[in-house]
Amino acid sequence: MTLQHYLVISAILFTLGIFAVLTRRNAISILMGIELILNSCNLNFAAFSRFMTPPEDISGQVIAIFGIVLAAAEAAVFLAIILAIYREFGSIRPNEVDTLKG
Amino acid sequence: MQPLSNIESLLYFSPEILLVIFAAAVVILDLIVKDTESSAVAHLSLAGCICVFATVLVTHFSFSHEGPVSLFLGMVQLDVFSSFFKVLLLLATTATILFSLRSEELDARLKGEYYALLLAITLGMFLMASSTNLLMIFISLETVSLTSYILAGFLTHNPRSSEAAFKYITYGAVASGTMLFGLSLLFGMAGSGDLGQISVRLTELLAAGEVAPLAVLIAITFILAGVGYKIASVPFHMWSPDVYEGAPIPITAFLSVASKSAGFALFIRFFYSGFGSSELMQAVDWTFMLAIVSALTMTVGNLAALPQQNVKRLLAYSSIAHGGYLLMGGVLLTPEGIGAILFYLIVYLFMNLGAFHVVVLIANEEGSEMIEGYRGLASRAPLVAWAMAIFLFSLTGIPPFAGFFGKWLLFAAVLEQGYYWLALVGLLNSVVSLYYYARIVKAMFLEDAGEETTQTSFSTGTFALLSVFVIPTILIGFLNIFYTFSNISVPVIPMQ
Amino acid sequence: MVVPLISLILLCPLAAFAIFGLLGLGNRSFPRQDYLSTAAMLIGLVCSLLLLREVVPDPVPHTVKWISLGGVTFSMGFHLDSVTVIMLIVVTLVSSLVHIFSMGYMHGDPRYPRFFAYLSLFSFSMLFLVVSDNLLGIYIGWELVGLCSYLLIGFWFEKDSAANACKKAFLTTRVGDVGMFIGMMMLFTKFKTLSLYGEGGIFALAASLNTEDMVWLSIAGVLIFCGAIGKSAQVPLHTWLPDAMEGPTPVSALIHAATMVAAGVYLTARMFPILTETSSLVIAYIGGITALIAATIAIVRFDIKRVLAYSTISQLGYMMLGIGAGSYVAGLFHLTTHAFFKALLFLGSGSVIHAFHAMHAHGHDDEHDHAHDDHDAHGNQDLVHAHGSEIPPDQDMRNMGGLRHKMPITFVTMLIATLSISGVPFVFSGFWSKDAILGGVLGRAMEWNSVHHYLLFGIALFAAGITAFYMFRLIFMTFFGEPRNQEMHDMAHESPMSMTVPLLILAVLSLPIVNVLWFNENYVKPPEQPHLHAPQHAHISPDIKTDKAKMTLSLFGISEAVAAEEGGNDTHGAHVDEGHHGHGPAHTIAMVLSIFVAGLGILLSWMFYHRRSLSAESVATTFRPLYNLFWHKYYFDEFYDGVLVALTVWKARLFAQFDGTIVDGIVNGVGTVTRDILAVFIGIFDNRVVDGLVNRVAEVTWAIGGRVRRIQTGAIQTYLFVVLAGIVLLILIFRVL
Amino acid sequence: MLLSLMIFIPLLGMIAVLLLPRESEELIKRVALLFTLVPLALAVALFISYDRSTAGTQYVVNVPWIQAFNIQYHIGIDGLSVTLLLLTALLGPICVIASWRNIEKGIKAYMALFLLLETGMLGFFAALDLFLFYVFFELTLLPMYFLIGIWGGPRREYAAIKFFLYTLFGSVLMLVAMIAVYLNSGAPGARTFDIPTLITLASTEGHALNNVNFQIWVFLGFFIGFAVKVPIFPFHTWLPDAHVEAPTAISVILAGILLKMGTYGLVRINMAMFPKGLDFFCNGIGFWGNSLALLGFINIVYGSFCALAQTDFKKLVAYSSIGHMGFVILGLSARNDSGITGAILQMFNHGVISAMLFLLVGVLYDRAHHREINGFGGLGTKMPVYTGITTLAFMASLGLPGLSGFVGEALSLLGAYDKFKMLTILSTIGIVVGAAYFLWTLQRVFLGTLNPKYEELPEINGREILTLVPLGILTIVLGVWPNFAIDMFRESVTNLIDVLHAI
Repeated sequence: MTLQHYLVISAILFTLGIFAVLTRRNAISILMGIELILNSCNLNFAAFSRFMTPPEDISGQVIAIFGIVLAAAEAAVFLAIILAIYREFGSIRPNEVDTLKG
Repeated sequence: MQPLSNIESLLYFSPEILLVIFAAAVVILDLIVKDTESSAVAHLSLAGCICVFATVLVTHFSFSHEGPVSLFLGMVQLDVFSSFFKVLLLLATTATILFSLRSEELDARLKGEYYALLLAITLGMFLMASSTNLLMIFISLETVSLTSYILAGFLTHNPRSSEAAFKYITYGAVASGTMLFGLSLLFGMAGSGDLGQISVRLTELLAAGEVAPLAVLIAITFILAGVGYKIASVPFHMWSPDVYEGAPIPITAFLSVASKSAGFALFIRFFYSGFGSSELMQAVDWTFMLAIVSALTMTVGNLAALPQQNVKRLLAYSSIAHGGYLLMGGVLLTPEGIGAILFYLIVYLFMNLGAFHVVVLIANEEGSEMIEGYRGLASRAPLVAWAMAIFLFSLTGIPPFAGFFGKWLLFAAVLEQGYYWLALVGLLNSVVSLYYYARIVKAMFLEDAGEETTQTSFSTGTFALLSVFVIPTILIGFLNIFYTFSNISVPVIPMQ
Repeated sequence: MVVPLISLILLCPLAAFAIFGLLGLGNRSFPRQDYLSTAAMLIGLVCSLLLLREVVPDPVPHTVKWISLGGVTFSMGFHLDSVTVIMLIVVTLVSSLVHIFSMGYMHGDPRYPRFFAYLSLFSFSMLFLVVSDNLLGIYIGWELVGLCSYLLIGFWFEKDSAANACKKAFLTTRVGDVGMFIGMMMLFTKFKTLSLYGEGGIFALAASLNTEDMVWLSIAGVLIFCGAIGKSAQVPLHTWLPDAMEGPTPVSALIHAATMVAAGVYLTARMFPILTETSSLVIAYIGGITALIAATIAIVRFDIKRVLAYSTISQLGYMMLGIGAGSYVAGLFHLTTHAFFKALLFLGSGSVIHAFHAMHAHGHDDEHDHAHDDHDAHGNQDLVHAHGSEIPPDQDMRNMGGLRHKMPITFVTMLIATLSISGVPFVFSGFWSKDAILGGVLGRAMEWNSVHHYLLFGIALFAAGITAFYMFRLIFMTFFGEPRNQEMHDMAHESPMSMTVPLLILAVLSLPIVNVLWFNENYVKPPEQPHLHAPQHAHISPDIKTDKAKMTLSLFGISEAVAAEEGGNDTHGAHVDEGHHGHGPAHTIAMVLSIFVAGLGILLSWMFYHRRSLSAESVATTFRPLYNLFWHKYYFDEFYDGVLVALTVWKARLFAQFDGTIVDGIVNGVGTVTRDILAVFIGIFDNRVVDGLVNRVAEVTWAIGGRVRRIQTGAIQTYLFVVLAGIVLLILIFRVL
Repeated sequence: MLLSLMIFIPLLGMIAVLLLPRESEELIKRVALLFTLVPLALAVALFISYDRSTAGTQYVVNVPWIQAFNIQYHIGIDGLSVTLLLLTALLGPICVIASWRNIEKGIKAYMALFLLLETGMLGFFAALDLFLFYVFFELTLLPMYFLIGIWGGPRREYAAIKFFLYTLFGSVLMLVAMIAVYLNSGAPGARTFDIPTLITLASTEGHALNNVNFQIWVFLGFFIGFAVKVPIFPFHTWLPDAHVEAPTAISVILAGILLKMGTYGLVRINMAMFPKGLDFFCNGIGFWGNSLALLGFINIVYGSFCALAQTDFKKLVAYSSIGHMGFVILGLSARNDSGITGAILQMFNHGVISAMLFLLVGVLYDRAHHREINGFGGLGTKMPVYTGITTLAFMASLGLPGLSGFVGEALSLLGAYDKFKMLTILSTIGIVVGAAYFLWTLQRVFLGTLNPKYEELPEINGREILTLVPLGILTIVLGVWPNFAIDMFRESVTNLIDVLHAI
């Protein structure tokens, strides 16, 4: 497995994430898309840190770990807000949440 | 300069630590105080801000003679640049807390969380202003974002607020995700997280041709998405009108000033010390990209503001436009440019917060954020009306108000670098902007209140606070010390 | 001694007016303004008589720096030569008499004091014009007299006819003045000065011009003359003068007969040294044509004042002709004589009108009756004036007749004046002056053998005949025959002393006693005309000066005249020297002819209007087209109002339209184009945002609003798409660069 | 010091007025009057003690202000500015008196704004530092906007914003030009806004400011900025609206002073600082060489004809101003002493005369409550004094010799004919048309039979006469003895011409 493999995979993940975010008609799926994006980044960091930096330098992995933590926090906030949305709008379809516009 | 170890750093880090302590104290106090009406929490956080303010000054003046100090093994840096922004941000926070005290839309039961979050977000912004490492940059950015998502949606049982929060987080998450991807690429190319080393390595690699400029460009653009979303620059601005309209007014004010300033702090430090070296510029002329972005930002912001009827939303667009003006300074890579940005940020802080303060007052009085609500204000509350007029004309950039001097510095800096077209776009934009600002003035002064012309009376505290914003808006331009900010840029301008 | 005297002459009337003006601020007025003004005028008269002896052969102008710039300076000053003095005397004299006359005529008018104040202001301006030694000064006086004429014609401004007339007078003359101003600009640009006399003066500098500048100089001369055309009511700018008769009759006597209108002649005479043969010829022709046209029109008028007005125009034409034909002295001579007898005629007619007023109502308020019989007060208040307004009954000669018994003094004095203007030999001044002109023209014709001048002589002669005819027509219709309007006739009465005395004085002045002034050869010297050369083909007529002719002349003191002309002409320089001996026989011939035509004219008019052996009506019918032409005053007014004025107004309206629509429109147009080119984003930035924000605020705002809504759909995923699109675009921007 | 006092005393007055209670209106008016009278007194002192024998600036105050850009608070007066300064100081109290009765609401704010406006105008004419100059230039904008917008006529909002936008548009271009001049004025650190210094730099061979193309572009930038104010066709469309809507006193200021700010700027900056740029626009060669004179000509003829077509008394006067400013432009484009002197005189005289005209229109409007020219008629019998004064003003305005209007016009024409023969001759059309519309108005309003509607029209009162008399006296004095004014600026003009011909 070379760096390229990791990069390709992460690129695919990223694109999938973006795709999900743009197309899904459900807030939860959008959240999943976001998670995909973040994870693709984490993968990048880990891979780069493994291949591009001296073995003793693990800053890349550290960043990846922080990334995971932050992703978790973000997911929590996101879900909380989705709850609020559901309470107010009775739906979690993003295209129905569009009272603010123009 | 050797980065200090974690233990040594703590002393230099005292402002941030103090912020954390006060945030915690606020939560605890909120648990103790049962009476939902008391504003003890707010006052505690105010006290916190003041203490932190003092500490910031102390740390700055006691350590600045050592030049920039790198803390926590190069994670953050304490220098005049960060101190400047810390002061700026604290002012914004203080003002926001005062607004929140007067604002009647906030849920009294959730004060504790509210103020705690405010202090937390301030902490995040402190870090944004001073971080020098990809990791730290990302963490600080996320801290600010997450807290601001919550604050934007703070009005429970208000659909607009929730919608604002939802859009904000979705947008923010994608943007920061994109940015993180860019950061990872950067990390991969440079093999290090430290901005200084990244700059050096990238330069070498580009010189050696081991890295394709396109890769660097993509990385930069992805990162720009994250930063641009913080400073609401086209095309990453679209969240801001909706969020500003939906969020509680004090938060809108805070976001439009503080988070924009923090965004610029990050942007300047990151782009200047990361990609500022001349060799890198030759490979990837990202400043040109920024110039276009800035021109677009101000134009779109102003034109979109024209038809707005909701003053909050109007000010949201206007703050987008001002983001555009500020970016002009960022294009230049010169101390003058940065000096202009910093100056303008200070001015912008006062005039924009002032305007929002008036919005708060009117919202309390009229229960309306629409321009109609301002009709005949001059006859009902002349002082408030005049203050608002001053803020708006200052935002337009008309002498003798500070806004003019801010614009003047920016345009001078831009013209000096020969970006005539950019300056012209900016100036024409300020003409356009006059129109929508004048619409509010027109409503306040030139239109009659209609049937009821009852004298609305405000507390002396209100006027005191108002004057706190008015006086600087008038005076700053005439004071010499404010024109010396270009020195502050020293730590972030790369050695050519 | 000169300066204080002149200053006194100028300051007295000015002071008289100033007092009125100052008191006027408080809406009060000095109780005896009339005495004040009259006294001022009399002082002026005395001073000018004193000045007679101050005249020196080559006077030095007394100047002060008026406007001094870095480079050039404009000076103001007096130039006192014989002509000036004579003009001063004429003006002050006539003015004083008119003042006195007005005390009776204007008695009881509600704005009585104001009238005298205006008269004083006028006198000041006129005198200032006369004495000033530079074009700028002349121009200033020139415009000021214009103003006074405006104020005085419009003195009874309740009459719309008067209101129109005064405006018309001011505007018409102003057209001429602009020409004059352009001429001044030409002279100034060339000579860097506007003062006429002295070393650095225009005349001195112009004398040194060489032949290739002649065209330029001619143009300048004619342009300056334009001013005279306007003021002296020469064709084609003569139409204002008849309408000016709307003013009170004393005003017509003073301003529109004796002084202001003569100012044009005076100016032309002042410009004499820079006249080239071209410009002289132009002047002569305009003069001649004017003389003829006006005379013919006068034949068919019935309004007694209008007849006099046209006769004034034609007489002014004579003077111009004289000066244009090079007989400087004759022209000015006619000016003075005309001043007196024409003033007399007007005052006489005034006396008649005054007599008829009695029947209308008592006192003078009835002057305002015209206001009442005016059709709609605001109807014809248009820049296109209404004129030929119906003749007021008390001025209509068809209502008069047989007045000679009722008002003998008036009759006698007017008769004298009429004889004088008709050129009846030899005891009337008018004869001498007119003959001097005719002789001069004929002389120039013979001496140069130029067709032009022969033609002009013919015209002048013919006009002289007509003059005699219509003047006697006036006399016969007014004073002889049976009263046509009995009850008016019964009411008529001789005017009070204050009015008859001036008539008598003027009557005396219409006798050839003023000639003395002119024919003292070392008194009036015609200035040289360095640029006036006899044309090559001019064959110098042989010396046919006969003692007989000489003797005939000397009989009646005209010998001085010839001597004067010669004395003057001696200074002309060799090229014309011999030629001038032609004057002897020229004068004789002219005299004989003029006496003949005058007699003929009088005879005809006697047969038409007194003995009625010929019927004017039948002649009118036989020559219908010609009659119409005269009756409609050659359609000048119709032309001006129908074409010029209408055109101006139309253009003005057009411009206003243009201003409203096009100018803003252009800006907006630019805006539209911009929008179409840069579609979505910048499209919102329609130029109307910059300018027409100013105009179509609402609509544009909404247009933009719609566009913005299209961008900012509330759907979050659109936003995200924009983000991604933005990133891609930004990267692309780079790759294409 | 005297000068600074003069400039900032009205500002003190504003503060004083603001401190007064809004109920005590009489007191407010008195205080405002006092604080406008003091500058007038100072102006008189200035006029007396001003040294007419030198072209240099006098009463100079020069203290550093913003060192970072070495912007100075540098004020001083030379012949050009002193005349306009006097005019401003004179019109100040007159306008306060003129507003004594006919401002109903918010007299406090009105007076405060007016005093601020006066400070702006005085400062503008005294400023010798480009930046200060610009700041004062803009400072007049805000009060004007409110004064028109709040106390104006029915369409005041529209007029106010139109005025504001036009001027701002012009002044941003001016700002660019200004910064360009600053940046080219020397090496970083050695740059300056000091107008005298810049003028010398611009005339030194080889200096960046001396470059022809640079001067042409910068000239344009400033020119548009000032052209809007003057106003020069086609930037004039704001003027009629602003005038018609503004209250009397403000129209007076607008016509009397603000228009002059434009022409003053043209002389002070465009001509003195960019002689080469100026040369390009009026050297008489080709289209561009005649463009400036052409604009002057267009202003004259166009303004006059538009005036001829108006039926609104105030609009007519407004358009006549456009016409008269044309003479200023024409005179300036001649670049010789009679032309420039004429132009400056015309500035001053038009200030006086148009002030009179607007005051007179105001008098009529206060009585009849409309300005429709055709709606009047025969007022001459009812209000003779008013008629007399109006006639004086009209005659002065249509350039009757003996009154001040003539001298300026005549001199500028005489000067201009030297350079632009055809254009000048065509411009004389303006003289005739000018006479036409004024006399026509005179006839429609005052002559003819009295319109029965106005049987009871009261005569002009003492207060109104008080505002008019000083101006009337000036009109006559300057018409009779122009040197009275010319002495003030003869040297300056000579100096300016030397600069212009140095290129």
